Amino acid sequence: MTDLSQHLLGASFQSPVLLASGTCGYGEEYANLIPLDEIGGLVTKAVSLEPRPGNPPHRVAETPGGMINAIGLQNVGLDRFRSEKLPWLRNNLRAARVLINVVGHSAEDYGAVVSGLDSDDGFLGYEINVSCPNVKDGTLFGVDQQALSALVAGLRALTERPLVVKLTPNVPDIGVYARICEEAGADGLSTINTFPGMLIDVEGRRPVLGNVSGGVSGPAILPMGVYLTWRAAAAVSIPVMGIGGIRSGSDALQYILAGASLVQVGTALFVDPSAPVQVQAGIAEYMERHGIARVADLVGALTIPERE
Amino acid sequence: MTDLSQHLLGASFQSPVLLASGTCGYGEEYANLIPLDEIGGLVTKAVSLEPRPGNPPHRVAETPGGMINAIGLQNVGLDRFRSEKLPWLRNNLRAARVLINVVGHSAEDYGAVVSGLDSDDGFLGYEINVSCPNVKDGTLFGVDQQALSALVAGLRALTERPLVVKLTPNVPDIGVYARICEEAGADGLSTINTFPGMLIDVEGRRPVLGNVSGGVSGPAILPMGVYLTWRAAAAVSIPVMGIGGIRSGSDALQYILAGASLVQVGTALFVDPSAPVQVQAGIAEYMERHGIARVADLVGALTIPERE
Amino acid sequence: MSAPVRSWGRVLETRQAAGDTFWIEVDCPRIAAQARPGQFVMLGTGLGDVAAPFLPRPFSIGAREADGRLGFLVRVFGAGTRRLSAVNPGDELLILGPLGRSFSLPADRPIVCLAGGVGLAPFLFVGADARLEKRDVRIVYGERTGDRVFDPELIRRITGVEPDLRTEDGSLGRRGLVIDDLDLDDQPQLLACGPDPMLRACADLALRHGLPLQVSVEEHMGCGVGTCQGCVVLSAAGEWIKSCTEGPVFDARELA
Amino acid sequence: MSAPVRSWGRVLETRQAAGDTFWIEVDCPRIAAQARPGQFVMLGTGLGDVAAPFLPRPFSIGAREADGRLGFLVRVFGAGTRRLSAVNPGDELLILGPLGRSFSLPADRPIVCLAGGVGLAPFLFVGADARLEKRDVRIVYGERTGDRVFDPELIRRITGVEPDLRTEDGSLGRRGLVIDDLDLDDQPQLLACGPDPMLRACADLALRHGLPLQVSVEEHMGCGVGTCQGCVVLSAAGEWIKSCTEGPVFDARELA
Ligand SMILES: Cc1cc2nc3c(=O)[nH]c(=O)nc-3n(C[C@H](O)[C@H](O)[C@H](O)COP(=O)(O)OP(=O)(O)OC[C@H]3O[C@@H](n4cnc5c(N)ncnc54)[C@H](O)[C@@H]3O)c2cc1C
Ligand SMILES: Cc1cc2nc3c(=O)[nH]c(=O)nc-3n(C[C@H](O)[C@H](O)[C@H](O)COP(=O)(O)OP(=O)(O)OC[C@H]3O[C@@H](n4cnc5c(N)ncnc54)[C@H](O)[C@@H]3O)c2cc1C
Ligand SMILES: Cc1cc2nc3c(=O)[nH]c(=O)nc-3n(C[C@H](O)[C@H](O)[C@H](O)COP(=O)(O)O)c2cc1C
Ligand SMILES: Cc1cc2nc3c(=O)[nH]c(=O)nc-3n(C[C@H](O)[C@H](O)[C@H](O)COP(=O)(O)O)c2cc1C
Ligand code: FES
Ligand code: FES
Repeated sequence: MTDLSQHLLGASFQSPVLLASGTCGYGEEYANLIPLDEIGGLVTKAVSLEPRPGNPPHRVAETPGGMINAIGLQNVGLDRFRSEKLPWLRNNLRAARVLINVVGHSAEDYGAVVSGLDSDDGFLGYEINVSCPNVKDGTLFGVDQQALSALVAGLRALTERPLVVKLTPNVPDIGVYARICEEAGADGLSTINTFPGMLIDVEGRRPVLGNVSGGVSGPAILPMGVYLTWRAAAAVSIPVMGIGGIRSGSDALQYILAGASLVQVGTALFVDPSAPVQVQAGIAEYMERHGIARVADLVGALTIPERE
Repeated sequence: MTDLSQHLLGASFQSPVLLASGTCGYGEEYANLIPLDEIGGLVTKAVSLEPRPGNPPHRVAETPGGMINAIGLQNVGLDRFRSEKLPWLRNNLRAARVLINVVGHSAEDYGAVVSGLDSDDGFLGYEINVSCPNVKDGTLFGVDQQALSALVAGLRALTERPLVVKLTPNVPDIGVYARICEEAGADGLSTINTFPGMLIDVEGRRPVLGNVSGGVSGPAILPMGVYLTWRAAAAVSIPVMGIGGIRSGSDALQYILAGASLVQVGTALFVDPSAPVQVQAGIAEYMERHGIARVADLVGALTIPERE
Repeated sequence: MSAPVRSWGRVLETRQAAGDTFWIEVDCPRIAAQARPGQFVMLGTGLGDVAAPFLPRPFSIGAREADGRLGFLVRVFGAGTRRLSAVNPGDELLILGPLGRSFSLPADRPIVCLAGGVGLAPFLFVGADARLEKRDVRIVYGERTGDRVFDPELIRRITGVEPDLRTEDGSLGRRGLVIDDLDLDDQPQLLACGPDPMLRACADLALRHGLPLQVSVEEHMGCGVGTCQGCVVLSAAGEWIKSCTEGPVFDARELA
Repeated sequence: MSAPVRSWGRVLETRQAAGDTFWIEVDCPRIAAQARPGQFVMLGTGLGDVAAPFLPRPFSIGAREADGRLGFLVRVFGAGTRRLSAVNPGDELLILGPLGRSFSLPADRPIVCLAGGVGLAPFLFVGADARLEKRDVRIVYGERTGDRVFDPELIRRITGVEPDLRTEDGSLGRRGLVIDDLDLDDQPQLLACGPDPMLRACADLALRHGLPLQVSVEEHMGCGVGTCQGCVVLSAAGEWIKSCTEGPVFDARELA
């Protein structure tokens, strides 16, 4: 039997496959369809200090090879997350690791969510979302180097739990932002969030999405995600989670070979809830066929040809 | 009969549909397959001061809903472009407008190409490529605000011909770069070039492309292109050409409604050389059906819903 | 609510039921076993390729047979429904369902279904089920033009009910809308499914006559199971609520 | 060179010719009229959807019939060839061709085709044409294993030539490679198509025996017509040259 486990962020993951934030709710909704406790883990829908109402519909639509969404981080807010959502995760997941995706309008907001959660049980750490393109201030921290550094350093002081920062693809050099997070004390990175995009209803001459623009995800962004993961992983020594368009073991292996220690499956869940199990099986099949004992042996194991 | 013509950059375009740089060579290669003189025009493959050898293969591959390329701006260089390529364009295109895509390692390089061409006949103006992700210094000017401003101002001083700047999608706020170009004297903008991406041959554990990374184009990037065109067009009053994933009249109309005065068709040519004619026909059909007299009436004609 | 199942289903039969509308029967016993009228499924082609429908599309369950067969009414709207409508017997579709809340049918009232366009789909199932239970059920079905009308013979075959047909151009059935000239004296339970303006007109009608109304709404969906928050509609309380799990069937008074 | 044509072609017949290999006949008279052995086409599904092959794929012309029919050998390699291999009679494919340079066959030498794997495809056309012109043509055809061997009966039917078959595992034909145990005493013109290492071995063989060799190369392609510079191979002079217009057939001495 191939060993799919990975050890990082001070914990062991039984497989490198997690579910991406915003695509698996708070776990419970998929409990009948996905054997959640048999995969690596999941990242919750973003949690903010106050509940957020989200954007008007339409909130999702298909794009060529992918989808666009502008949910607007609709969520129940910190208090109800703690009282209604976290208990389910605590009580139902034994082996799968839980990261809580955190958003805020200000550094104080982020801090309040982390502080508010930190003494609870039922999760491993945080994924700090500085890269949501669907709310007005969503990528503020993600593109402003000073603000990002201060945000991460501030959160670092508030928690001993693993702190993973989810980066935006929307910058000239993601390596710079990766290093800023590492230096400010982040334990890991997630690459990438969605790309800003827009669809127009040509007949109605209006945007398809209620929020006008949204974030593009799915297979369409796979090559961008692999590239940005490769660049981010090369820039830092903390682990990176690869995200974007993964729907097979081979897609996941592209990220892993590019330097990702874990991967997250998002949009593919909507197409087929068995996607994470298929991705896991695909990785295992590959490892068996190539006689590879541990996932860690594949992380970053890409041969870059010499150039004259 | 619907009138597809557009008047801008001091010239009239018989249709808003052009062929995108790098996907139609120097025109001649497609002469038997595309009625070049019946479309809006074309943008040549990049021309640099010296010939460039380009990147090792593989140079192209398919990605989900699109393709990735790392040609490396292989081109014959200024002198042979003038002696071998430009004459064909001059002699064969009467109604279609020609823009010459220009690249350089330095501002001097760009300047030398523009000066070297300026007194020739057979083309309307320049598309300044500051956004190629497939060569080492390709996006240097595209992401550095000072360098971009100086480059455009420098070229402005060298030519009276229309100067269009082709922007990179790879920045937090494309509007900033759009305004810099306008202020430095650009006559128009092209949005967008390809997105940096990477594909990995999982079995061989090496990059698919000889250049390791490349630029992603095709339908996969359509929603990003529409968004960035909308943002760029909103930031400036010079005309914008919309580019990215266009393969139908309806795709082109998304760009036009978002604010593009012209559009360019790239990757779709490889799928079907009749793409530009199909796009043109699709726009005409729409205009007839909606009783719209001129393309200009559709440019930016998007209704953005009010938000409480 | 029952637990939704993910299952590949083999297409058994397809037939064109109007110019742009197809009736597709799929073998899917695990979902059929649980289905209730008003529920829907997400119908897709799986992860194999990225052609539309890349995301699965929501479809009302139009029929459920004892042999495990499900029937869907698929009208071509865009690229996704064009591909789905072109499936052939033997093809496999990926199906997630049954999803959402079903109609709740009070025992003491006759049922009047107000169907606009593809809004007919759930009422085929309602009609068939109600007839099985020997209930009084009427299907009032409207289309803009006659060429869009779902084959009335097929409606009769599926439901055993004779549809009260209306077209706006009068080319088939009575000229007019589904809310015109209704006999509501027996204080029926109204059910409505169709375009938004029609649902609003139905709500007015129900209000005027003091009749209970349940509506089935349509909104773009991502997951279909309540995780993505993609499918919201505005509640009477002014909140965005998920139509995939709170709906698609709502009491008309719950919505804004 | 003739001017390439863009044309939809109707699939007339498909048959499985080996485990993962299909023979597909398409009606495409405008391209067939011009085709010469060694040329290729770009085969795709058009702009309608984005499933692989979104970009068309290059295929050697495997046969050309007087009635306007083209034959292609399609081996499943990845997602694009999987979809292409699964077409059915009646389906339409978008075809761009004929493309590239053909083999040039000197009148004064017999012809020996060295075919590795799908490299067989162009030699079906070469063989059929050479037989028509009553020329002496031999087809040496190698595969790794027997289950991959393209139906020899079909090769005979298409070309009228009895292939000299080799497999590395010896399960069909002679055990060994296409360059093993060849009778080259009649100073033939060598033609080769197959994987890179095989082409290099053929070049060595030609050099050793002082025989002329033309090779057909495979490189990823974008446009197929010389505009994109996507398909380059290294020339003997150390330059990247386009295999779609300068090739795919090269004199072996032109390449690095
Ligand atoms: C609960 C429910 C039940 C439905 N039942 C039926 C039915 O039985 N028969 C039938 O023909 N149609 C039904 N529809 C509508 C059907 O889902 C849409 O026509 C279909 O999604 C359109 O997809 P498309 O790719 O053809 O259109 P496109 O416009 O090309 O689709 C683009 C995007 O918009 C979304 N979209 C567009 N229109 C709708 C819509 N009306 N509802 C949801 N998403 C939409 C698609 O999911 C996709 O993401 C139902 C919708 C819902 C929500
Ligand atoms: C001139 C020429 C003639 C050919 N003739 C035949 C033939 O007669 N029969 C046959 O079965 N095959 C032939 N091939 C190879 C065939 O084109 C590839 O097997 C096919 O492109 C693979 O596509 P895929 O989607 O299945 O593979 P994938 O690996 O999934 O394709 C991914 C990408 O790589 C490219 N690619 C991968 N392998 C090749 C390759 N060998 N050549 C070109 N592009 C490649 C594809 O175009 C695509 O962009 C020929 C190739 C060339 C260049
Ligand atoms: C409907 C939807 C909602 C999302 N919500 C969040 C979110 O709340 N927080 C976050 O960090 N990312 C969010 N994302 C981004 C995903 O976590 C992921 O980064 C992105 O979708 C790319 O991965 P994919 O292509 O596998 O979907 C969301 C994505 C989708 C499609
Ligand atoms: C093979 C290839 C070569 C390209 N070469 C150039 C180039 O030389 N200069 C340039 O500005 N853009 C170049 N581009 C980018 C295109 O002009 C266009 O901006 C991009 O492909 C997006 O449009 P599309 O999706 O319609 O292809 C190239 C694109 C491709 C696919
Ligand atoms: S469709 Fe995802 S929550 Fe309703
Ligand atoms: S494939 Fe485009 S130049 Fe050869």
